[in-house]
Amino acid sequence: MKRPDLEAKISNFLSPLVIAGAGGFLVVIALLPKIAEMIRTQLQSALSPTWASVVNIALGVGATVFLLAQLPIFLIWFERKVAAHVQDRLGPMRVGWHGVLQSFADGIKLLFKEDIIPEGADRPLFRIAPVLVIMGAFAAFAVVPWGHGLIISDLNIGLLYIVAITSLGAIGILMAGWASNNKYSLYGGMRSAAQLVAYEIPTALVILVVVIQVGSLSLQDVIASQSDGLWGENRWLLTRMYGLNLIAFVIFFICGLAETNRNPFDIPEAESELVAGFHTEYSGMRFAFFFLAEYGAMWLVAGVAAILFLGGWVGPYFSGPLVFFLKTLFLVFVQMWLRWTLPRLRVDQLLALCWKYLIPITLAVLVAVAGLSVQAS
Amino acid sequence: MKEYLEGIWVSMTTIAIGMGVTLRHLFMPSVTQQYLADENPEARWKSQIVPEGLLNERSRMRLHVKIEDCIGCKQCEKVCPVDCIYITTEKREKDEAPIFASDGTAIKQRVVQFDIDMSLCCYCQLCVYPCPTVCILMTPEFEFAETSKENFLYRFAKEKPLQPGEKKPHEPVVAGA
Amino acid sequence: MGIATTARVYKDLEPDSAYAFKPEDLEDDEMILNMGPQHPSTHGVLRIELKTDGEIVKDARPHIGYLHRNFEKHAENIDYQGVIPFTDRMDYVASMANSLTYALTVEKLMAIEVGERVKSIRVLVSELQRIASHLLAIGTYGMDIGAFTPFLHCFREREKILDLFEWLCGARLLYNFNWVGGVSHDLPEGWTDKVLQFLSEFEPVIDELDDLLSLNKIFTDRTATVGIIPPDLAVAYALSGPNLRGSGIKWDVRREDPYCGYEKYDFEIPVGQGRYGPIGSCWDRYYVRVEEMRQSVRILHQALDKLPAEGDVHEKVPKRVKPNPGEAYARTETPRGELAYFIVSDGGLIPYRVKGRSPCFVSMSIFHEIARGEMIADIIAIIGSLDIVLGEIDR
Amino acid sequence: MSLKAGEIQARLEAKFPGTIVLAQLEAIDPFLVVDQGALLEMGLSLRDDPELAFDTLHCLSAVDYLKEDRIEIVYHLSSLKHRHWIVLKVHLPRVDPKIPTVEKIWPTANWHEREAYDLFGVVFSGHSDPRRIFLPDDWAGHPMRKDWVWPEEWHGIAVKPGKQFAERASEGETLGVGPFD
Repeated sequence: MKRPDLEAKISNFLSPLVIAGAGGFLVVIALLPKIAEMIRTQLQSALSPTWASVVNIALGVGATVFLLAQLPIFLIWFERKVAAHVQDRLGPMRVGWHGVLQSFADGIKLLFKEDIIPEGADRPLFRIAPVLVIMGAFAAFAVVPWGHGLIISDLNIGLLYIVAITSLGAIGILMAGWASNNKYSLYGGMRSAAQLVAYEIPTALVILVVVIQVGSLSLQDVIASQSDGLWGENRWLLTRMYGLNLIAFVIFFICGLAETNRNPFDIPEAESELVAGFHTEYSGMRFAFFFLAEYGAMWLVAGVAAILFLGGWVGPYFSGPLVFFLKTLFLVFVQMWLRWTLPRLRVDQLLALCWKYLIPITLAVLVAVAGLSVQAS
Repeated sequence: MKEYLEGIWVSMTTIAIGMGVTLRHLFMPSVTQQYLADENPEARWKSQIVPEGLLNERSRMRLHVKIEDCIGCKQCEKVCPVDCIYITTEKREKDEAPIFASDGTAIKQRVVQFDIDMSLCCYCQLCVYPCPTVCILMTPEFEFAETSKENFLYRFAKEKPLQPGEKKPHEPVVAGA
Repeated sequence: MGIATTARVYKDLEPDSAYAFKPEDLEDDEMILNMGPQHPSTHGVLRIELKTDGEIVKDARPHIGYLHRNFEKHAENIDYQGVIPFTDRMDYVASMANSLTYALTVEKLMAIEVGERVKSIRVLVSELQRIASHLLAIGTYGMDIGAFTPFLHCFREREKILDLFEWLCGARLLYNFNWVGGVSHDLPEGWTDKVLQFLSEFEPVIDELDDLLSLNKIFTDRTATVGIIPPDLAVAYALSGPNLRGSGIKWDVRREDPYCGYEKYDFEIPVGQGRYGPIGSCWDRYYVRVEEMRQSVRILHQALDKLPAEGDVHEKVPKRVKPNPGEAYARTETPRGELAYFIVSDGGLIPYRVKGRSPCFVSMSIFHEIARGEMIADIIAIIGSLDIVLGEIDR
Repeated sequence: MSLKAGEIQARLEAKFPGTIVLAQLEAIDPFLVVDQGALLEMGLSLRDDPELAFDTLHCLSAVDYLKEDRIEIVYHLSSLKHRHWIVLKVHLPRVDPKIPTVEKIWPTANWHEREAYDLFGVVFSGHSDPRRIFLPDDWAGHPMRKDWVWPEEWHGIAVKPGKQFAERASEGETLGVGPFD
C-alpha cells in the first residue's frame, strides 16, 4: 500500500474515534456528579470508611491527571486553530479531520525524539526542571472544584495553596535556564524569576479582594458565596461592588497571563529575542513537559478566574462541571485571542506595568472593597 | 496623574481595537490554498487575484529541450549566466541524409551531448530567447524533486558520437513528423 | 562563571581577531552574547556580538559576510545581460528594484532612452514591489516585537502581488524582468484591471494594520523610544530610504533625482514625525514604511492612468549590450533605500567592474552607534526597523 | 543651490592648487582625479564649505586596472543640502596601495573602506577597525583583484568548485537522467 493511502486510512479510522472521544468526554463531564455519587455509594457499601475515602481520592487524582494529560492535547489543537483562523489560515488540516490528530502526531514525534543534554549542562538540575514545572502546574488542581463535592481536597486554605504551589513552576524555569549552559536560557530564567516575584504580589492582593468579600480561603466557599448565578443577592462576584470586582478580575487575568508566560508576557521564552528562552536546549519528552505545563497552567489560571469571579461551576440556568468547563474554556480562548493579537512587552515595561500600575490599582481596589464590606456588615 | 490615566485608557482602547480586528478575522474565510488538496493538477494554480488558468501562462519552472529541433548552435550555452548548459556537437557528414527542425531549419550539427544541470539552473529564462528554433523552453512543471542531486543532470541528447568507421543510415528524418 | 569560559570551544577554527570582544577584557557582570548567525530575528545570517550587562547592551558589533558570494566578481565574468539574474539575488525580496537599478545604470552607460510604456511598466512593477517589500518588512517587524498575526495578514496581501508578478513574468521572487533597454514581457491582458482590484482590496488593509499593530500601545511603547537616529547622524552615515526619512529628512530619489518619469507623478514623501517619542525612533522608521505604502498606492493609480496603450517593450533592447569605454553611476529608490550601481566598461562584452552600493550595507554600518545602551529586546527592534536583507549586505 | 562639476572643480582648484591631477567634466559622471596627499583636507573642505556641503559619501568603490597598473579609489559624493554630485578619484599603485581613511570625515566610509581592503587589499591608514569585512580573517589574497587566483582550500574546505555533473558525465561517468520525450 502506498504511504499516503495508508496515512489516509489511519486518519480516517482514528479521527471519528477522537471526535467521539471528545463528545464522550463532554458527556462524562456533564454527568460527573452522578458518576461520582454512584462510585461513592458503591465504595461505601463495599469497603470500610477509611479505605473508601482513600480509593475515592485515588480515583479523583487519577481522573484529574487523566484530564490534565488529555486537555493540553485538545488545547494545543484548539490554539493552533484559533491562531490559524485569526490569521486567515486553515491551521492543521492533514492529520485527521481538520487536523484533530495533529497533537497526537506531535506527541508521538516528541516521544521518539532524541533526548539531548548539552555538554556542560548541570545534568541533575536539567533533568529535574521540567518535572518541577509540570508539578507546579498540575498539583494546584488538587483544590480546584469541579462541582458540588467534586474536589480532590477541599482545603480550607485552598487559595493560599494555589498561590504557593504555582510558584514552584518559576523555580523550575529558573533551574532550566541555569542548567542548560546556554546564555539565552539563562536570560529566560532570570526574566522569569523577575516576572514571578513581581506578579505574585498583585495576584495575592487580588485574591485578597475576593477573600475579604467571601470570608474564606476555601474555593468551595468562594463558589458557595456566588450560588445565585447571574442575578440575586449572592450573584457572581464580577458584577458586585460597583465594578470594583471587574477591575480586580481584569487584573487577575493579566497577572494570570504573566504567571503562565503567555503573550504579551512571554518574555522568558520570547522566541524572537531569546530563541526559545529557558527551554532552548530541551528536546523530546522534556520539551513536551514544558508544553504540557504551559497549557495546564493556562487552564488553571482560567479555572481559578472562573471560580473567583464567575461563580465556578454555578451557572445561570444549570450548574455542574460542564458549566465550569465551558467558562474555563472561554477564558482560555480569551488568553489565546490576546496572544494572537498583541505584541510582547519588554522586560522593564513588564515590571513597570506591575509595580506602577497593577499594584497601586489593586491596593486601591482592595481598600475600597474592604471599606464597602465593613460598611455593609 | 493625567498622563497615568491616559496611558491606561490608551492601552485599553488600542488593545480592544486590536482584539476587534482579530475577532473579525476569526470568522473570515481563510485564504489558504492547500497543497495538492485537489488531485486535479490545474487546481494547484489557484490564486486570490489572478483569474483561473492564467497564473501559469508564463511560468518559468523546469527546463525542457525538444532535442529533435536543436540545431546545435550553442547560443543558450553561451548566454547562460550560471553555465548550467553543456552542449557538444559534431559536424554531420556530407553524405548523411539531411534532417530538418520542425520549422524547416536544416540541422547541420549532430548534438551528441545536451546536458542541463537543473541543480545549477537559476530560472532566468535567458536561454530561451536566443534559441532560433524555439527548442529550449521552460515548462510550468514545478514538482521535480529528486532524492539524489545527480538526477538533476538532464541529458537530452539522443544521438551518440559517430564512432570511427561507423556510417549513419541515409533515411531522411523530419523531426516532429 | 562557567558560561563565559566554555563559550569558545572551537578556538582553532575561528581566528582570534575575528572577535571584537575578548572574554578577558570583560568587566565583572559582563557577558558576551552571540546573537546569530542562526537566530530567529536577525533577518538572515547576521551575527551580532553583544557585550551585555544583564539586559543592557553595552556594546554591539555586527559581523557580516556569512552570505557573501562576491556578486561583483561574478559580474566581471558574464555579459551585461547575464548580470541581471545576479542582481535579482542581492535584495531577494525586492528583486524588481535591484534589476531596475542595474538596467538603468547600463542604459545610462549606453545612452539608451526607453519608451514611455516601458517607463510606466517599470514604475508599476517597482511600486508594487515596494508594497510587497514593505509588507514583508512590516510583517516581520511585528513578529520581532512579538505580534504574529500582522505578519500573516501582510503575507496574505504580499502573496497577491507575487501572483501578479508570476502572471506577468513567470517568476515569483527572482524575476529577471527589467532588461537593459526594456522589460522581458509586456503586460498580459487584464493585468492592469487586476492591479486595480488589488489596490482597492489593499487600501483597507493598511488601516486595519494600523488598528492591529501600528497604533497599539504596547507596540508604540516598545518601539517609539528606542533606536533613535538623530538627523545629523543619519546623514553622516549616508542612510537612505525609510531609515533616513524616519529621522525627519525629506529626501527621496524619486523626487530629487527622478528616473523612469517619476517627476510626473504626484505623491508625498512621508517623514518621521516623532508622534510617540523622539524623531528618528524605530516607530518612525516603521511608520514611514506604512505611509509609503499609501503613497505607492497613489502612484500606482496614476501609473495605471498614464500607461500608454501601445508600445513595444523590446524596442530599445540592444542586440548586443556592448557599451563604449566609460563609467556610470546611477541610483534609484528601492524599498530599502538608495541602491546604486557603479559600472566600469572597457568597451568589451562583459563589464569591467560592477559595484553595488547596497542600502542595507550602509544601514547596518550605523548599527553599533544606535544599539549601545539599549536592552536586548530593543536590539531586535532596531535590527527589524533598519529593514535589512542579508543578501544585499553580504552580496 | 547646486553647482556644476566645473564650478566645484574651480573652487577646489582655487583652494588646493595643483592637487587636481585630471578633471573629466565631459564624462557621464564628471569626475576629478586628485592627489592622495590632499585628500583629507579636500574632503573636509568639501564637507564643511557651506557652498559645497557634500554631507554624504554615497559610495566608495575600488577599481583594479591591471593593464594600467593602478588601483582607483572612487568617491561618489553627494549633497543633501544642495542636491549636487561630484566623483573624486585617487590613483594608487597596485603594489602595496595605501591611502588615508576618510572615516573621520564621513563615518559611513568605515564599512566601505573595510570592504575595499577585504576585496582589493587597499590599506586605509588610520582606519579604526582595519579588519576584513566579508571574508574570513585568514583568507588568502584579495579576490576582486584581476590577477587573483583561487586558493585550493581553506581550513580543509575545498574552495575551488569541483567538476560539475555534466563534465563528469561527458567524461564517461554514468550520471543523470534522460533522454526525455
